[in-house]
Amino acid sequence: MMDVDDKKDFFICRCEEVTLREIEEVIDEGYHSIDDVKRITRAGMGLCQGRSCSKVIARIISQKTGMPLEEVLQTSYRFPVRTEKMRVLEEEGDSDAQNR
Amino acid sequence: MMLEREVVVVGAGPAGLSAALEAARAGASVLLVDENSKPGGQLFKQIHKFFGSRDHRAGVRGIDIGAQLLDEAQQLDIEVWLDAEVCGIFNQCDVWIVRDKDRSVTVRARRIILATGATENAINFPGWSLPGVMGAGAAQTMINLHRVLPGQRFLMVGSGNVGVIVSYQLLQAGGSVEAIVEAAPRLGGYGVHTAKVRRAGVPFYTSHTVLEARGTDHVESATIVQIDSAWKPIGGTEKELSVDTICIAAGLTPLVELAFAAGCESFYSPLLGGMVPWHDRSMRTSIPSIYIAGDISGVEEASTAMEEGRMAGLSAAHSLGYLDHEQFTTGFQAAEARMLALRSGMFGQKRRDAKAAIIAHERG
Amino acid sequence: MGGSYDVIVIGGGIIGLSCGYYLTKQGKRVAILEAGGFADGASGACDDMILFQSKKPGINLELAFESLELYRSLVSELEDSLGFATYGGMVLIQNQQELRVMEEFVRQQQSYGLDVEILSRSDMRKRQPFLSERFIASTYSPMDSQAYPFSVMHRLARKGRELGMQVFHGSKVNALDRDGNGDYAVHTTSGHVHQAPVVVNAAGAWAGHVADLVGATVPMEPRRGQLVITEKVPAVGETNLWTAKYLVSKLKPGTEIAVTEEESRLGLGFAFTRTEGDSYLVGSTRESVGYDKRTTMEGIRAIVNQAVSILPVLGEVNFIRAIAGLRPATPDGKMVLGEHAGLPGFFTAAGHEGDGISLAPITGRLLAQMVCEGVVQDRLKELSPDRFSGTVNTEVS
Amino acid sequence: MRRIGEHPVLGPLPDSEMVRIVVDGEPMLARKGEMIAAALLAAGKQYFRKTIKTQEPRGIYCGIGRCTDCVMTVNGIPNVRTCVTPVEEGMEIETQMGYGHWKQER
Repeated sequence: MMDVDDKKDFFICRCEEVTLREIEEVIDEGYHSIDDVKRITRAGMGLCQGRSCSKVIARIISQKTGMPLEEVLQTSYRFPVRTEKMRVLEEEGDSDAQNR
Repeated sequence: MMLEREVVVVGAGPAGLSAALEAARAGASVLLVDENSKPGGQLFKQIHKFFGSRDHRAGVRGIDIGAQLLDEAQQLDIEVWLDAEVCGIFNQCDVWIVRDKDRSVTVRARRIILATGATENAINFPGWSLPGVMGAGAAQTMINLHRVLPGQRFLMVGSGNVGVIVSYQLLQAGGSVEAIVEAAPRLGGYGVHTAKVRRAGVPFYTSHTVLEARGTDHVESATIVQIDSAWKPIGGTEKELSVDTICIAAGLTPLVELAFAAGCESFYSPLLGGMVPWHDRSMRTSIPSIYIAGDISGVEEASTAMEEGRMAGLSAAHSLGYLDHEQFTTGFQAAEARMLALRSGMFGQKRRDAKAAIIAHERG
Repeated sequence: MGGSYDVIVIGGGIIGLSCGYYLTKQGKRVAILEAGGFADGASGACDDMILFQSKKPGINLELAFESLELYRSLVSELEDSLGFATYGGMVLIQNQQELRVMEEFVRQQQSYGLDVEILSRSDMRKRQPFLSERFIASTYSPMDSQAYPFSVMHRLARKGRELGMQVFHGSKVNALDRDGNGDYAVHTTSGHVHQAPVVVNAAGAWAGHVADLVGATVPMEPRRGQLVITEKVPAVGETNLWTAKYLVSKLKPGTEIAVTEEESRLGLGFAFTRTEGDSYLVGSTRESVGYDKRTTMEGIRAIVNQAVSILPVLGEVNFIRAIAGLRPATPDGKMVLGEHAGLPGFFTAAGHEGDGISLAPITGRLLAQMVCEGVVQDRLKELSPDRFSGTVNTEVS
Repeated sequence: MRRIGEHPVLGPLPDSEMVRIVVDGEPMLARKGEMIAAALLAAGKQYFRKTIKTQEPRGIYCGIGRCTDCVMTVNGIPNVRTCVTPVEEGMEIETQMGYGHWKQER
C-alpha cells in the first residue's frame, strides 16, 4: 500500500523547487515561522514571492508544532507586490498629460 | 509634481466596479485601476446565472452583469486604467502603479479602496507541479475567457461551488469530467449546481482525494484514494483514472498582500478564507484612508462583493464630505440590507457571524 | 524560570552566532537570546559580501584577511558550502577625479597586502561586457569573496546546538543586573531570567540600548540600507561590482568625488552582487532615519535607476523584492570589541556597519579568546569600548 | 486541447485576424490579441519551461498571472508570464530552459 508519508520529495515551493522533506527537516530543527523556513530553505523567495506556497507552509508548521494556524500565517509582505522590469522606473510619468 | 486623485479603487471586479460607481455617483473623482486588459474580474468568467432576489439581478449571467456595470462606469466618466499593476502603497496614500508593464507612476490618493479579490488554494501531492495540474479558476479562465479547452479528460478536486460550476462549464465547453473528488464526507456546493453535474453523469467520490499524478511532460493519469476521518489514505482503495488535466478547487484565500504591506492590521477568520484586513462596519480598515470590499475582506460571492463595494464606495465618498448624512445612511443601509439578505440560510448565517466577529473585534 | 550558563550572548545575528559558536567550541556553556526570529536584523538584509576593497587600510582590512581564512575552515567544520565563493570584485571609475582618489586608495590597500590593481578600460570590459560606456577604468581584486548569510547562520546554529549551545528566539532582553558575586541576571520580555558570569552584547544596531541597561556606553547609530533583489538571471559579467561613489558613501576617502544632492541625501552607492539563488542583490542607500526599516519609493527608484544607468542590460530584468536593514554604525567607523572597564564580564561585539558578514568569524573567534584567555592583543586595543566611555552616549551622526 | 468552436452560452467562436508567431523556431498562427498561453494550449504544447534545479516541465497553473509558472522567453527576454501577455505579430517565443540566456545582440 502506498504510504503517502514516505513520499515527501515533491515540491511545496514551485518556484525555488523546495520539497516537503526539506521544509519538515527545518521545522524539526526548531524554526517555526514562515520567514525562518523561507530564509533557510528559500521556499517563498522565488518569482511569485510565496503566493503559491506560504499558506501551505503555514499549515505544515501548524500541524507539526501544534501552533494555531493564526499565529503562523504570513502577514508581512514586501513591495513591489508585482514583479516589474527595472526600466519601468526610468522616467516617472507623473504628469497628467502622460496619463490621460 | 505627483498625480493626485480623491479615490483610487484597486481591482475592477464586481466589488471594485461597484465601489467606483457609488463613489463617482456621490460626486467624488475616482480612478479605477486593474491589472488585466479587461475589467470585470471573476464576473467575466461566470457564465452561469446568478440567483437570489431581483435586486441581485437574479437570473442574469455574470458576464452580463459585468457588461452592465461597465456601461454605468463609462456613463459616469470614471477614469479607468487597465493593464495597470499596483506594486505598492507608501505612507498610506501614495499608490505605486506600473502601467502596461512599461512605466511607473505614483498617485497620491486621499482614499484607497482595495478590491483585489482572492487567490486559489493549493493542494500538494506527488506530481502536482506537472503541466496539466491547474487551479479550477485557471481552467475557467481558459474556457470562458480565452475559449480554449486546456485538456480533454478532467479530474476535479473539490466539490464546492467553484468545483461543481467549473465542472459543468467544462462539460459545456466539450470536455469530459471523469470524476469529482471531495475530501469531506459530504459534498460542498449548492444543490442546484451539484444536481446539474450529477444529471450529466459525472461520478462524485466523497471522502476521497488525489494520491498522485503521473506523466512525463504532462499529466497522463491520476490515482485517487479513499481517506479516513484523520485524512489518511485507506490501503486498497486506490483507483487510477486516465485523465490529462487535474483542476484544483480547494477554496480561495483573500489576496491581502497590498493591504498588509501598506500596514493594515490583520484578523484571522478561517471561515472567510484566513487572514483578512480588520475592518469596521463601513468597510474601513485600521488605516483611516484605506477601505476594502469583496473577497479581500472575506471570501464570499460576486453578489456580496458588489454590495460591499457599494458600501465601501459610499463610505469613502462620505468621508470626503460628499452626500449629506441622510443621503449617505439611506444608500449605505440599503446596500447593507441587501448584503445581509444574501447571507441567509445555513451557509449564510455562518458567514454573517464571521463578519460580525471581525467588526466587533476590539483592536488592541 | 530560565537557565544558568557560562556566557549569555544578546543578539542572534551573524555576529552573535559566531561568538556563540566559537565560545561553545572552547567548552563554554552558551545561550543566545535573539529578540526576533531567525536573521531578522541586518544579517538578513545585507549584500552577502566578504569585500576587501571597501575596507580602509588598518585593523578592518587586517581582520578581513583573517576572516576569509576562517570562512574556508568553517566550510569544512560546518559541513556546508555556506555559499562561499570568490568571484572577485571591481570598483567602477567614471572620471579622472575618481581615478585619482582610487589610485591613492589602491596604493594604500596594496601596502597592507591586498591583491588589487587598476584595470584599463578594455581589460575592465573583458570582465564586465555589459557595462555602460561612461566608465573609464576600474579596480580589480581577485580576493573579494562572499558567503550566503542565511546558510552561515543556520549552520553555525546547528553545529553550535550539536555541541550544546542554546538559541532562544523571540526573547528580547529588557533588564540586566549584577548580583553580589558578579553574576549577571538577564531578564527577557517573556519573563525568563538567565544567569551567567559573562554577557556578550552582540545586538547590532540596538547594542547602545543593551549597554544602557547595565550603565555602559556604546554610541551606535542605525544606518538604513535599502536593497532591491532581482529575478534569477544568467551571470552579468564575471565579478561583483561597486562604484567609487559607493566607497565615498561608506568611507569618505576623499571629498573631491562629486555626488548629486539625491546621492548624498540617500547615501546612494552602487553595489551589485550575485547571490546563492542566481539572483542579484542591487544596492544601496545609507540613511539616518532611526530604526525605521521600511523601504521607500524614493529609495527603490534611486537604486533601480542607478543600476540601469550602470548596466543597461538590467533594464529588461525584473526586480522582485525590496528590503531594508539597519547597519550598526559607530562614530569612528570601527567595530566595538572588548570588555567594558568597570563591568567585568560584560563584553560588546557590535558596530560592523557594512562589514558584518566579512568580519563575523574573526569577531567571534577574537571575542571567544578574550573571554576564555582573559588577554587582549595590543592591536585590538583600538576596538575597545572604553574609547567611548569618556563621551556621553548621544546619537552621534 | 483545442479551441471551443460552438458554445451553448458563449455562442460561436467569432472569427479573428490572425498573427504569425514563432514558437521554438516553428512558425504558427494565433488569434490577434489572445494570450500566448491560450495560443500554445490550443496548439497542444505540452510544457512551457523546464525548471532550473531539476529541469522539471511546467505549464499553466493559476492562469491569471500570479504564480509565474507559465513563464517563457519572449523576443529574447526571459520570465515573461505567457498567461497574461497577448501575442503580437512576429513574436519569438521559446521554451525557457532554467533561467534563460542573455540575448547577445542588443
